[in-house]
Amino acid sequence: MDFALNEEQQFLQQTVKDLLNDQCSLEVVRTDAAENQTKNASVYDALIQLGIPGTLIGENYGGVGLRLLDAALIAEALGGSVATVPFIGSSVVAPLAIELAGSDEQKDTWLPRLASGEIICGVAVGDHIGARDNKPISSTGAIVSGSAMFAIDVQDADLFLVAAANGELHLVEASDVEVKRLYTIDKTRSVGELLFENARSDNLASTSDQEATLAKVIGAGRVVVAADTLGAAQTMLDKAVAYAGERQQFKRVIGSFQAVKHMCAEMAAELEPCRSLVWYAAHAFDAIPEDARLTACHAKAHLAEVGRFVARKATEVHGGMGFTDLLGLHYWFKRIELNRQLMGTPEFVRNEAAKVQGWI
Amino acid sequence: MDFALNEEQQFLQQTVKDLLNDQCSLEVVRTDAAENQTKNASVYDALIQLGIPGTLIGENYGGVGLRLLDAALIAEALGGSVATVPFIGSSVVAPLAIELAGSDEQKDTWLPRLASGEIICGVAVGDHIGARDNKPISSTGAIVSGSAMFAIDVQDADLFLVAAANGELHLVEASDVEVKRLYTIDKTRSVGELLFENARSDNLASTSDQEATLAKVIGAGRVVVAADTLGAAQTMLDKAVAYAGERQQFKRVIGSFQAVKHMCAEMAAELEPCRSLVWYAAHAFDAIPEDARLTACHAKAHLAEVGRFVARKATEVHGGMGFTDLLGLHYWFKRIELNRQLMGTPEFVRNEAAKVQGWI
Amino acid sequence: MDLEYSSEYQTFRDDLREFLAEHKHLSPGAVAPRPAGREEKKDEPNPAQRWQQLLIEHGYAARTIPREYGGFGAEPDPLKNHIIAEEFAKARVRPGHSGDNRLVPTVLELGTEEQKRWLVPPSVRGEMTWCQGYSEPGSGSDLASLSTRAEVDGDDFVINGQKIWTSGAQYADMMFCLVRTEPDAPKHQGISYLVFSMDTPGIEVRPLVTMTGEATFNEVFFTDTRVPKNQIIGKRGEGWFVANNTLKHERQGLGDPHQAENRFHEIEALLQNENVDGEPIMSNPAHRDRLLQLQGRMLAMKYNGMRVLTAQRKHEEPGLPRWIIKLQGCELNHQMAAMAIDALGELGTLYHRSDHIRAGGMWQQRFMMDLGLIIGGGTAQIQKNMIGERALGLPKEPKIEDKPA
Amino acid sequence: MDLEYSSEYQTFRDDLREFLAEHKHLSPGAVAPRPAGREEKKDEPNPAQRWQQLLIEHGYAARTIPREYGGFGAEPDPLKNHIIAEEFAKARVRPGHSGDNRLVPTVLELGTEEQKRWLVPPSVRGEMTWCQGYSEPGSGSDLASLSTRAEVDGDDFVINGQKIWTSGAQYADMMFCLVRTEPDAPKHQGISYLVFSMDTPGIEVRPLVTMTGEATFNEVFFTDTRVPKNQIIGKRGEGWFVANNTLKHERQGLGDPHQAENRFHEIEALLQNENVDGEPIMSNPAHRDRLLQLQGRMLAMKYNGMRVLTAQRKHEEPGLPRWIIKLQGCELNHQMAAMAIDALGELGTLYHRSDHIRAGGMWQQRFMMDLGLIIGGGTAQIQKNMIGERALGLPKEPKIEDKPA
Repeated sequence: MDFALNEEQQFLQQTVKDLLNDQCSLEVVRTDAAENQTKNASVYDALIQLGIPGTLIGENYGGVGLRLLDAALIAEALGGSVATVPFIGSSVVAPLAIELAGSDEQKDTWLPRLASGEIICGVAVGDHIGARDNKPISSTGAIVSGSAMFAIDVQDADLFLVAAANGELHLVEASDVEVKRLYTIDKTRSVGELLFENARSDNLASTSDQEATLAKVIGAGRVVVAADTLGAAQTMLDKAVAYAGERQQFKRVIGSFQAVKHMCAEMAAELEPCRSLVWYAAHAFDAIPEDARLTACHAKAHLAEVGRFVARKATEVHGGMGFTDLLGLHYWFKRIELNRQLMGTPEFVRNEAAKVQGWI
Repeated sequence: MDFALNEEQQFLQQTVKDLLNDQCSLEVVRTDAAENQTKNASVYDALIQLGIPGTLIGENYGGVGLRLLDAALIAEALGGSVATVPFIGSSVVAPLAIELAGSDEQKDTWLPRLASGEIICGVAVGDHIGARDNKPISSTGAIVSGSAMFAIDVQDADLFLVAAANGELHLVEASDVEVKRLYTIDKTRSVGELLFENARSDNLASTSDQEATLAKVIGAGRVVVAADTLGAAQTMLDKAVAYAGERQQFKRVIGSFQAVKHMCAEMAAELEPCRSLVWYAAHAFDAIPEDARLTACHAKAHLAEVGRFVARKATEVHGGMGFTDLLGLHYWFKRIELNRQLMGTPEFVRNEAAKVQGWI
Repeated sequence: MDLEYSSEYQTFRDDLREFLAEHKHLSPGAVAPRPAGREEKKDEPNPAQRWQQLLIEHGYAARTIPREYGGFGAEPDPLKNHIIAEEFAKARVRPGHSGDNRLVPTVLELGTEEQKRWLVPPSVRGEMTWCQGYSEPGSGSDLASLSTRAEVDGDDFVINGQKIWTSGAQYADMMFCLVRTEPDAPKHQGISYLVFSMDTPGIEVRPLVTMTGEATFNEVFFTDTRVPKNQIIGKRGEGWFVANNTLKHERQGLGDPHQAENRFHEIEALLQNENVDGEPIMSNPAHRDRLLQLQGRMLAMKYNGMRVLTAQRKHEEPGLPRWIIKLQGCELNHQMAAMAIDALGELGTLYHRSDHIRAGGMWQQRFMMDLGLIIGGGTAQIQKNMIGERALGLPKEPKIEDKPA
Repeated sequence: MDLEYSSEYQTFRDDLREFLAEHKHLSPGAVAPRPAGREEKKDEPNPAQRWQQLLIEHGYAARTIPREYGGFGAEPDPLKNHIIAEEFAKARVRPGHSGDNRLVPTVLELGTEEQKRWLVPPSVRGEMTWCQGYSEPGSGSDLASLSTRAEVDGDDFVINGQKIWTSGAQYADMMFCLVRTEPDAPKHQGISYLVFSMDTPGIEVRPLVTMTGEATFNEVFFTDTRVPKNQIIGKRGEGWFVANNTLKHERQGLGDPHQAENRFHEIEALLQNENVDGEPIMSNPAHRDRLLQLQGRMLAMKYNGMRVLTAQRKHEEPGLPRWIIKLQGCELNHQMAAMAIDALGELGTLYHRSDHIRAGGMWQQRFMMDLGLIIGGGTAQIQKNMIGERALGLPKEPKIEDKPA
């Protein structure tokens, strides 16, 4: 029994964190945001050098062959630096779906190119997570029509994974998709609306139960979104603690006031168990299938609640400065708020958790 | 526009408070609780001298002819002293029901005796507030059968008002009812199970819409329960503030620590607006019928939530002492907890509020 | 308890409605347009100023400002103020003002006759607009520790330092400002309250962008800014006490219960009109129960506001019901915005005029602005200190020391 | 990350299961019976003591206590402790003990050889039971301000004063107790740690009834109670540091995540089995969503507990994950009890063996006991101070002064 990260995992996460501290500073994020850039080419190139896009892709396809827990650790680092790069869709949900439901030919075609970072794959699963304003995706064989809201990792995407309303999983090349960017509060992430009009698709039909596959990859997505929130919230807490230890008012460091100290303590007390929840949910995907779907729902929902709490309290600890653009704290705040609603809102996934347990 | 108590109302409430401070001290409540006594004869006699049982009964029937706001102010005082006397059932719901739905003969028979305190009337409306373990009350003309849980003011009751499942309102004399006392956490209040087996009843059938009458008197009951919670919570807050201003730890009065001061401030900030909500809901019953039912639901539900918050935080401010029997704080804590569930739980009454507004 | 309005007030309201129906077309737009830059508006009265003048003549603006200083000269009557606010809001007509609700009462109470004549009439006419120079980067909750200095040089104060959170600094004609004039005095006794033109040489205004993405505030930098010595309100070193007058007026404005009620009804409509999988969100019991809990809080705050208004009308100190308004009101608004965002789900995150956006992203903007209001004008923590100490009588924290900053 | 148990632990678990199956019938009841009064149990080993002896022989009790002091003498292994706790709970068999998990480790670490031989073996055998004399009416959160005095008179300390919150004082053979022996020293340096028999003349035990209606605790009064000078653990004036050893052990026991999980499943069953208007409460979406929110919190705490256990197994300091357990665990339990009460509605208020009562009123009792635990053993406010200062490194409050009490 060893509920802990091993050395390789710690090293992996630290490597990504170091890279991001070095190359994806707040100034970089600020510039990207000002330019409406959600994919920073040089940061993404550096991540490609580390093999990050291939984290979950088998070595036989040129990937690293790691597991969802590793991907969650990477996502935590990305959230911690509000990094402006694709990951959750293109490097988690899409390769997992192809791996699980693709034919050998489909795998041969797409996985090596995803692993190498040569292509980016946007992901749209809106019809299965209670999204609004969709025109449900219909599919007839290898033709797909409809529209999908809040597809992720759409900027510069060459390929799109789209879940049809009937649960089928389709790959559609960019040339057959109209992509309308959606602008959210979070300027570090790429989301958009996809419009398909009799688009030619490559149906990932090698499995008999596409809906189970879909549920599984959505679960993986949820865990990784939760990990992203964990990282973002941890950064906000760290910044709040640091600020509380420096800022003086009434001739005292404000962290010596119980009101401020207790806000920090409450944040830490809420957030720290979330780390274990994310680890467990990711590990369950990898090794404890009977717990995977339920814990993915809970990781997503609970991190949404705790993330919002931390985002708000960390801002309050910073006083007026937290409310300005000067410290850039709001990039984390907004990433947490976007994560809250992605891949199923907390209300939606809790309801799904009730179904998973047969309560309804 | 005058959203305030007038002098008579302030005087009325102060008179009841003074009486209770004088005659219904914590020691009296303690003794009553030890003896399973939920109707203190001498306190009740003193209240009879003030005319309290007849608060809502017209002067032509020997009552004082006041209004629900006055009754709420009395309930607040009773809650503030965790007084061991009947009121909500016998002096609010029952007389209102007789007044609204009774024939002249029924009024002549019962109201003067209720006003004078000669008789006590227990009240059972369980079938209409989501109560459990009832055997629904059936009625055929002047015969009633079934059982009703959580009837209030049952100790020494001579008469019972019972709402049948079909919405009819029946008066049944004690000789025709089997009363089983129920023991709750709150030793200051009388609740019981009523068993009717082909009991002879006096049907309050003079109105064509008994269900509307029933809804109305349940609303009045809810406002008065909310007022009782308001009074109990205010006492807990007052005791917490006093304790925080006296108790020393670390060579400081604990109320000078932000942690304790802010708990007190949060209690006050939550509780004070509740006073206005209770006033408005009571006044709406008296004068703004279109708002009455909704605001009664909200007063009941919101006071349940705030009451629990204050009960818990006030106990925490007292530290270990709050957890002991020594200060008797728990009598207020438990009264608030019982009030929470009486006359419809917060979840139930919020759902009713949704129906009242046509949301469902 | 009587929630009817007496005939005096009913008549007042009827007259106002009639006035609005008749003159509404003269109003310069329902919502105040962003003022033009300072330099552009020096000519003759613009439509906003003419509208203000009309309102003053009828007693719907600057009501309680004495006539000799350009106001209507009525006795204070909170209920009439309330009716005015309600009716203008209902008619969606731009209300008038009283010059500046922080500066003008302060000058009237503590200024010299000369200062009153200089500052009040143009302010009331809308020809002289104001911004507030209080907060500094180093002094937020501990405002009295401010360090912007004003040293005497001949007939002038010479100001050096920096202010922050100055809303409207880029448009205002004038600033009222706290500066430290006696650096050796205890911190509350070394402050003076100055007024001066924003055109004074040595003032630089830089916009301060907030998390909403907009520059609602500014930073203002002073470099050897010279202000004549007679432009002080009150005595040297008494600025802290002069300023508390201003703060008192500002605090009352926050957390208006009608605003919360209006927001609530907007969310109610949102839940009824937005659908998920073909069902209105209102049919989702988790969202509905949350809405109902907010409704309970909102109603409690609304009635609490009526109670405060009644007390003010009777010239009574409202006490606790007033002390809690900022803390509870801002929190309630923030919670309501959060509820709206969550009900919208992913759509609730849209911003920047995105396709599919609902209500222009208003709920996100409010969610952030309300958090700013929870922090600004006395953080929630400072509010709780005040409630604990001033309303409940709990002791202050023991002081560490209290020497000059 | 590997949640499988290695073969060593699997074997350990299998052996334990086999042991329990074989010997379960010897256990003196699943739940510890209320101990008899002190005077009644002085004869030969009772069933509980024989059971304890059997467990020690097999290494399922007093595992890490050295053999020469009556224990099993194994190396510390938190995972085996965890397995023992889990299997005994699953089998509903009364577990063993290690004497007293506060006193025994303290004596082993800081006692003299003579004290170890005197105190540890009978404690481990269950023949010498303990109660703790720390808190006083005047010193709760500020424990170090305690004022029970022990003055030297000849070869004895003579104790006068009062303790409170002493659970088990009416049954215990012995007390370990903090007393002030150097009244002129700074408050943390004037305290000594004494052990003595509860039969010592001058001790009066009075039951302390709590809000649950039961006397879970006692007050203990000392009047010229004489304790030989050699019954001190550690040096005179060092009792505070000796006691911190004890507190450390106690704190770990609170907020067991398995307990929270078990409670959660009880509530889940309750919502499925109780009906309102013919529908199970689980079909009420407001209750269900609340249950799901609690499940998320519960799971997070459960896995956090696994993480702490892993760290302890590796002899690493778990840090923050451990610091937060008491605060979050007690709160979670309290919230779960509240949820169960609310799901039961009016029935949830029944108590005192009332008709119609559910689960014997357990949820009300837990609701109150959990509030007591939130307060006791370091209030939630003290916990937050500790998390802020020790785990996050924020500065302490400036001290007012620190002279002897």
